[in-house]
Amino acid sequence: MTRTIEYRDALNEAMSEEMRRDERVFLLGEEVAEYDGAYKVSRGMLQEFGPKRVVDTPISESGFSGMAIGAAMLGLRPIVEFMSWSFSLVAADPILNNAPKMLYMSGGQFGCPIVIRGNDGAGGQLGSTHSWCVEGLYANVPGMKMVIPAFPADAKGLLKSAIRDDDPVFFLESERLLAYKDEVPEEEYLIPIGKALVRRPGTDCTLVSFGRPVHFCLEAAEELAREGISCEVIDGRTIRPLDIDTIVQSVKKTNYCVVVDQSWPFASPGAEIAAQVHAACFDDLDNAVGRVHSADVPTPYASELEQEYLPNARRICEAVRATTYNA
Amino acid sequence: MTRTIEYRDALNEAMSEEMRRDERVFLLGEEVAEYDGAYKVSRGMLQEFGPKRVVDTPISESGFSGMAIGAAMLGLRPIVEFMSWSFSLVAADPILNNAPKMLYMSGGQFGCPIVIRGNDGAGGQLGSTHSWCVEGLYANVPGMKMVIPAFPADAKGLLKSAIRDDDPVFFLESERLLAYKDEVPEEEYLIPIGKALVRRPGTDCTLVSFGRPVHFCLEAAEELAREGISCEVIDGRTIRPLDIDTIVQSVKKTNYCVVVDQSWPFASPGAEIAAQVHAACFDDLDNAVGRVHSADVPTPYASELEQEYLPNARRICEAVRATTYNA
Amino acid sequence: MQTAIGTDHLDFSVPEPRNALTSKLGSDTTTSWLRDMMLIREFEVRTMQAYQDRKIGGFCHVYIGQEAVAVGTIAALEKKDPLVTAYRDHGHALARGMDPKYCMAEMYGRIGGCAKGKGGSMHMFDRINNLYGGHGIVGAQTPLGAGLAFGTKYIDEVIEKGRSNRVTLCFLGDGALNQGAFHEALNLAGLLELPVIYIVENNGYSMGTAIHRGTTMADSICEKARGYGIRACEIDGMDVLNVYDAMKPLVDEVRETGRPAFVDMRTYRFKGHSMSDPRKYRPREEEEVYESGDPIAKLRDTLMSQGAIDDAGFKALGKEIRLEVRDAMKWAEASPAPTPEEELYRDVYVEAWGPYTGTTEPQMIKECEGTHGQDG
Amino acid sequence: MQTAIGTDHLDFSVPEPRNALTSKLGSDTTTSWLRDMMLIREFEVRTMQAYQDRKIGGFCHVYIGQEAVAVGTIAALEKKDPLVTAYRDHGHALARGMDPKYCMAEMYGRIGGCAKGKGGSMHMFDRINNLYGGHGIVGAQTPLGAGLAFGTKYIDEVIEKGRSNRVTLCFLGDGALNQGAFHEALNLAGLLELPVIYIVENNGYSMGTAIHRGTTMADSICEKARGYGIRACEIDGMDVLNVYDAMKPLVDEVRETGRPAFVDMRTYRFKGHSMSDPRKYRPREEEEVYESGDPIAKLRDTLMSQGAIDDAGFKALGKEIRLEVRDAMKWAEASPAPTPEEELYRDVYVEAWGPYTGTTEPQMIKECEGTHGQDG
Ligand SMILES: Cc1ncc(C[n+]2csc(CCOP(=O)(O)OP(=O)(O)O)c2C)c(N)n1
Ligand SMILES: Cc1ncc(C[n+]2csc(CCOP(=O)(O)OP(=O)(O)O)c2C)c(N)n1
Ligand SMILES: [Mg+2]
Ligand SMILES: [Mg+2]
Repeated sequence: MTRTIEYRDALNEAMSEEMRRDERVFLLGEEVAEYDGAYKVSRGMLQEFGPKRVVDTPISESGFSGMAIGAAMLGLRPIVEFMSWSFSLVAADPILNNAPKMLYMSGGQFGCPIVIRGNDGAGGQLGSTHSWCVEGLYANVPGMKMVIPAFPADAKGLLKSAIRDDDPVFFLESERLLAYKDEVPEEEYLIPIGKALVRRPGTDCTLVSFGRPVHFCLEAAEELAREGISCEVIDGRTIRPLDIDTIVQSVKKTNYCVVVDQSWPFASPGAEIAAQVHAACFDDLDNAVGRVHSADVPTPYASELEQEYLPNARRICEAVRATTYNA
Repeated sequence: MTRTIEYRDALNEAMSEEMRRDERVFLLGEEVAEYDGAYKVSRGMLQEFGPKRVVDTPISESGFSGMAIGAAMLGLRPIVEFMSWSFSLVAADPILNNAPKMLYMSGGQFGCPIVIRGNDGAGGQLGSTHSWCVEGLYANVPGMKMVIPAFPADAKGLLKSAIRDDDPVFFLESERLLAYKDEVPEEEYLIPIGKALVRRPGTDCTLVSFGRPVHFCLEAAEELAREGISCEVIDGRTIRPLDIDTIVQSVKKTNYCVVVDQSWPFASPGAEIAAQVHAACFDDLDNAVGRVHSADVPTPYASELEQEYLPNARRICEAVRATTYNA
Repeated sequence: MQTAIGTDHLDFSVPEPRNALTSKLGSDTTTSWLRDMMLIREFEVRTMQAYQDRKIGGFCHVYIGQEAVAVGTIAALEKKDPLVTAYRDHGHALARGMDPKYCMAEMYGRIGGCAKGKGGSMHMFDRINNLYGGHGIVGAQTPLGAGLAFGTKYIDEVIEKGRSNRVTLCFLGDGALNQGAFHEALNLAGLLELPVIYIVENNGYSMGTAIHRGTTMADSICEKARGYGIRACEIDGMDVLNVYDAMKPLVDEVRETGRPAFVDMRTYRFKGHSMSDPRKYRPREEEEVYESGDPIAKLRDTLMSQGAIDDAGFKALGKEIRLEVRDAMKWAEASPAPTPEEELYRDVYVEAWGPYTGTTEPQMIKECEGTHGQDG
Repeated sequence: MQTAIGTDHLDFSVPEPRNALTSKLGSDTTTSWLRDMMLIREFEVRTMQAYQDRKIGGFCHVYIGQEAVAVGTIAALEKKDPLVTAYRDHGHALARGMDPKYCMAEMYGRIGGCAKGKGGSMHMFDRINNLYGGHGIVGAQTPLGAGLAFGTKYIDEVIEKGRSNRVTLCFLGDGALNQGAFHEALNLAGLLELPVIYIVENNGYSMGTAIHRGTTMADSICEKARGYGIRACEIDGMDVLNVYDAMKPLVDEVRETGRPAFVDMRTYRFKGHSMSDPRKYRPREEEEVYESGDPIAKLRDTLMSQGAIDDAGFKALGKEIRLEVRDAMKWAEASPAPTPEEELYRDVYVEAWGPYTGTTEPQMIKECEGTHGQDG
């Protein structure tokens, strides 16, 4: 049985179900309790679970994420909500120097089963300080997993897996997808971390993406299909671990690949995928891997600039045409 | 005229010369004044320039780097010393959200001519929290330049250019190189930011690196030469802007390329270079670009683990042999 | 064991009775403050409408209710004194002298905006008026404020070989009290003796969080400043005459001594946190109490009782301002959008290389340069 | 305008005269503290030698001079109470009960180390003894301390449905007072009423920086805690009996009330900041004054005057400890280095996938499990 619900409600269900299932799970962050969440993701949770398990915090990202890490060392399973991952920069030290390294530094004694989640990437015209794609910054760091779902059903199934995961998980949502409605199973299910999905099968070019730009890729594939270019769209779903096998399998078939990554180009997950695809498909590729990113500039406010700054269907189509021109 | 001086003294000369030349330049950071610098890079500078221009700060990286950015907005030219770039994580917000974006956000009104410098990468057995290669994290961000010199003469010439640069420059030194002695010209000179250098010419494989691992590459090239493999070693010197032209020119000649980057592999500058080389040399490469990085794990303390964790000559030789096996 | 030194010497109480200074200023000045506050109010009312009409995007935080703070504090400054603030920044920009048309055009995302439409509502910059930005990350401006004070002092003393003679104002919300960066900045300001005044615009809420739910010692946040040896005082921020009366001697003293200060400025935002806030977290009665102390009505009544303005004059002023803001909106509307070809890769680096095309001055700077000097 | 509430109610003064509690404990206990302090001292002396001999790498910060702090505070705890500290952590590990051989082997970078040689001197962890690590980034442990207190309270109340009954000790250096994270942690502790005691090991210096050069209100840092409504007191940390006497009621009270506290623990490090510090920043005379108040000599003299130990007994104790540390070093030396094949990719993730090989317990845990219970 499935019903159609919003991405935000899928997140809410995931957290609520896991909190019912496991008393070690709790939620903390700015405005998560009495305000029902700045984006209403935690609506009703204070009512159900009470203020000891749904905890409002001051604007102290470094303090409260560090606090959650301390609690996780005791075996608890905190979910930290950042109103936006853009605000995680003030907490870079605890989330990068503590959470992903605790297990290693302690020689296996203390794990850190924490989930850190919130909006990632551009919202609508939020400007330079509020539009971080932290996958471009943080994906470099070993010791954590990074999940970035594009659809409500994935958001729910992956968040449940993240909460049950014994390792720290950075869970990247998108403000622009919170109201996106789609089918979500009613019964309990989990989606494993580390498995990509072919969202649309195709034969001529592999489009690899993750998070919000998956939707742009599907849009572009639709348009390209009308031109006779059949794209296989892969939704990576998780960045760490990266399901390179699914990508390589597709590229070996299509012989062309374009990576679409909403972060800045330089030293990004997109660069990593391009490099890995080149290495794994050296004899299969008929042209270099194409790359579509946000423009290599701070995020502009003005709508006209922001639209052109972001990866969009038009830019993806152009990249696919340029990549497959010799097909 | 040249003389042989240590890397740390080359840095000291660069700062001192520029401070003599331009009163807007000043130095601040932990222990830079009365202690002569935790690593003695600023030895004697307090004496010459006094406490108003060589300023000891508390252990407040976020506070004092933000303070320096405010001063830079007034047109001053602060040099911020981080004892280690590992401690810059607590200052990630000012250095990433303010410095590189101020010009854009203000529509061209306020630049931020700041230099942030300090030790980057592993020292000797400093463990997980103290061994960050921040090029792996920060290189993704537009709006700043990133310089990473491997030799004393470059350290001096590039630091002088960085101080005169109108844009923010992240300047990555290495604790392991501070005592490295080499020839440095006596007369005034500048080395432009954004120009790579062929450190050793060769014909069979291009080795691209930057910072400390350039030395490992030269070591490896020596060994490989004995086996009859002639490596061309390119010292990138700056990561942003990346001098891709010099690299591509070499690869078009050698048809093989191995990138050696001390940061973690995933979404690193090494990944970026591999992706760009693949794209620019698609028809020239006789094999996929090889990559040597630090192991994808937190930095271990034990010497045996750390040695194997870091890129080293042995691992570079192995990568070159594996990459050129079909030559 | 040592005995505590105590912090009594750090109390800074407003030395003179209300209106002692403002009564000497003459009604031209105080009437101009009324005008400034009315301009901000009208501007913000129209901003809300424009946001509703989707002319303005992103996050947008209006200043309605807090007008006396920006106007009263900035009046106590000299033009050369730098100012930096958070994202609720339209009021500061206007009070500092930015023409409303550049401010509105910025929110419209137009090339005529103060930042060519690149910054948006939260990031207002004005080099000519020494406004070093609105800043979107809570607390981020507080080390910058220390840096502006460090910088002016450095320029005045090291480069100009004179005496430090500028005062920096750094505004923050009460929510920023809980960011570590602010505490590092206070310690630096105290330690390095920086001429900066931190003004907490204490409107009692950070988004939906009442101050006592997010901040310890919520009733006496001056204690926090005292922990850094910084003098602190509370000021009623709903009365512009009072704000000026309290701020002027404080600014003078900081200019003289070169040492920092901290102000717990009690105020209230009449509207929601941002345009999407239903304000369920506070009772309507509380809002009404504050609304009855509207800072604009208060000054109007004072000026009327002094005979400085009459009903007709007040109405005329209101009309003049409505026209001014309407013109600003028209101007903004008429200003073209920045084009990706021209602007996307500009202002990333001062230098032009690769795709980056260097930097250019916004229209505001070109138009105003010459009419105002850098040092007012 | 509101009047300040004042902070007098936040003073927490050591309620009873010196030795009131310790005199009741009996000399077995106090003699065991002497032993603990002597063990730390001998361990650190040998650590310095081993560092000179290049058996130990990386940064290494010894605890000599501060022994009374770790021993006296930890004696006031129950075993179940969590503890977290900074990088100067050998003393805390030993005082908490870690066998010196695991601690030394960690610094030797051997598989027998408490963290299999992966952490090093700055990162000592001991799950069985509830030591949640030494932490290398200044201040980083302070939010963790709040989290441990949050966590024990959560477990005791939400999961066990009982009363919160554990107290967390979080140690920090005086230099960490200037890190923002610490202030965020204090505010959280005060706001959420967390049973954590922040103990500033105030040895007067952070590296070469005397406290007054880096920290405002250096003579009364308790003021900083009061800004968060947190009770604070100063304790002379050079006398272990005094430390216990002051800490025990404080720990009891925090356990009872569940509210945080702050201690300005006055101490001194007899050696340099780390192994490479020539200590040019402080006069030899200052060092001599403190050395004459050596905490070990002080307790020895007290115990001798009480007849609890005599000269021969003291010598025998010294010999026993020297042998114990020598054995620890031998054990460490004999422990093999971790091999890259076995350990490089282990403990990165709990899960085993790709190159990662899951996680394993260090030898210490395997050997001690069963001998100590988690809740002591
Ligand atoms: C570091 C950070 N965390 C969270 C936010 C989101 N945020 C924006 S404004 C705000 C509330 C700030 O309240 P306050 O400082 O009192 O200012 P006011 O809105 O009352 O003017 C929050 C939580 C942010 N911008 N930056
Ligand atoms: C964030 C950060 N900045 C700088 C350092 C380098 N550092 C290590 S210890 C230290 C001094 C700390 O002094 P204090 O807190 O007083 O502790 P003590 O050494 O006296 O025990 C510094 C600056 C660090 N580890 N972390
Ligand atoms: Mg507020
Ligand atoms: Mg200290």
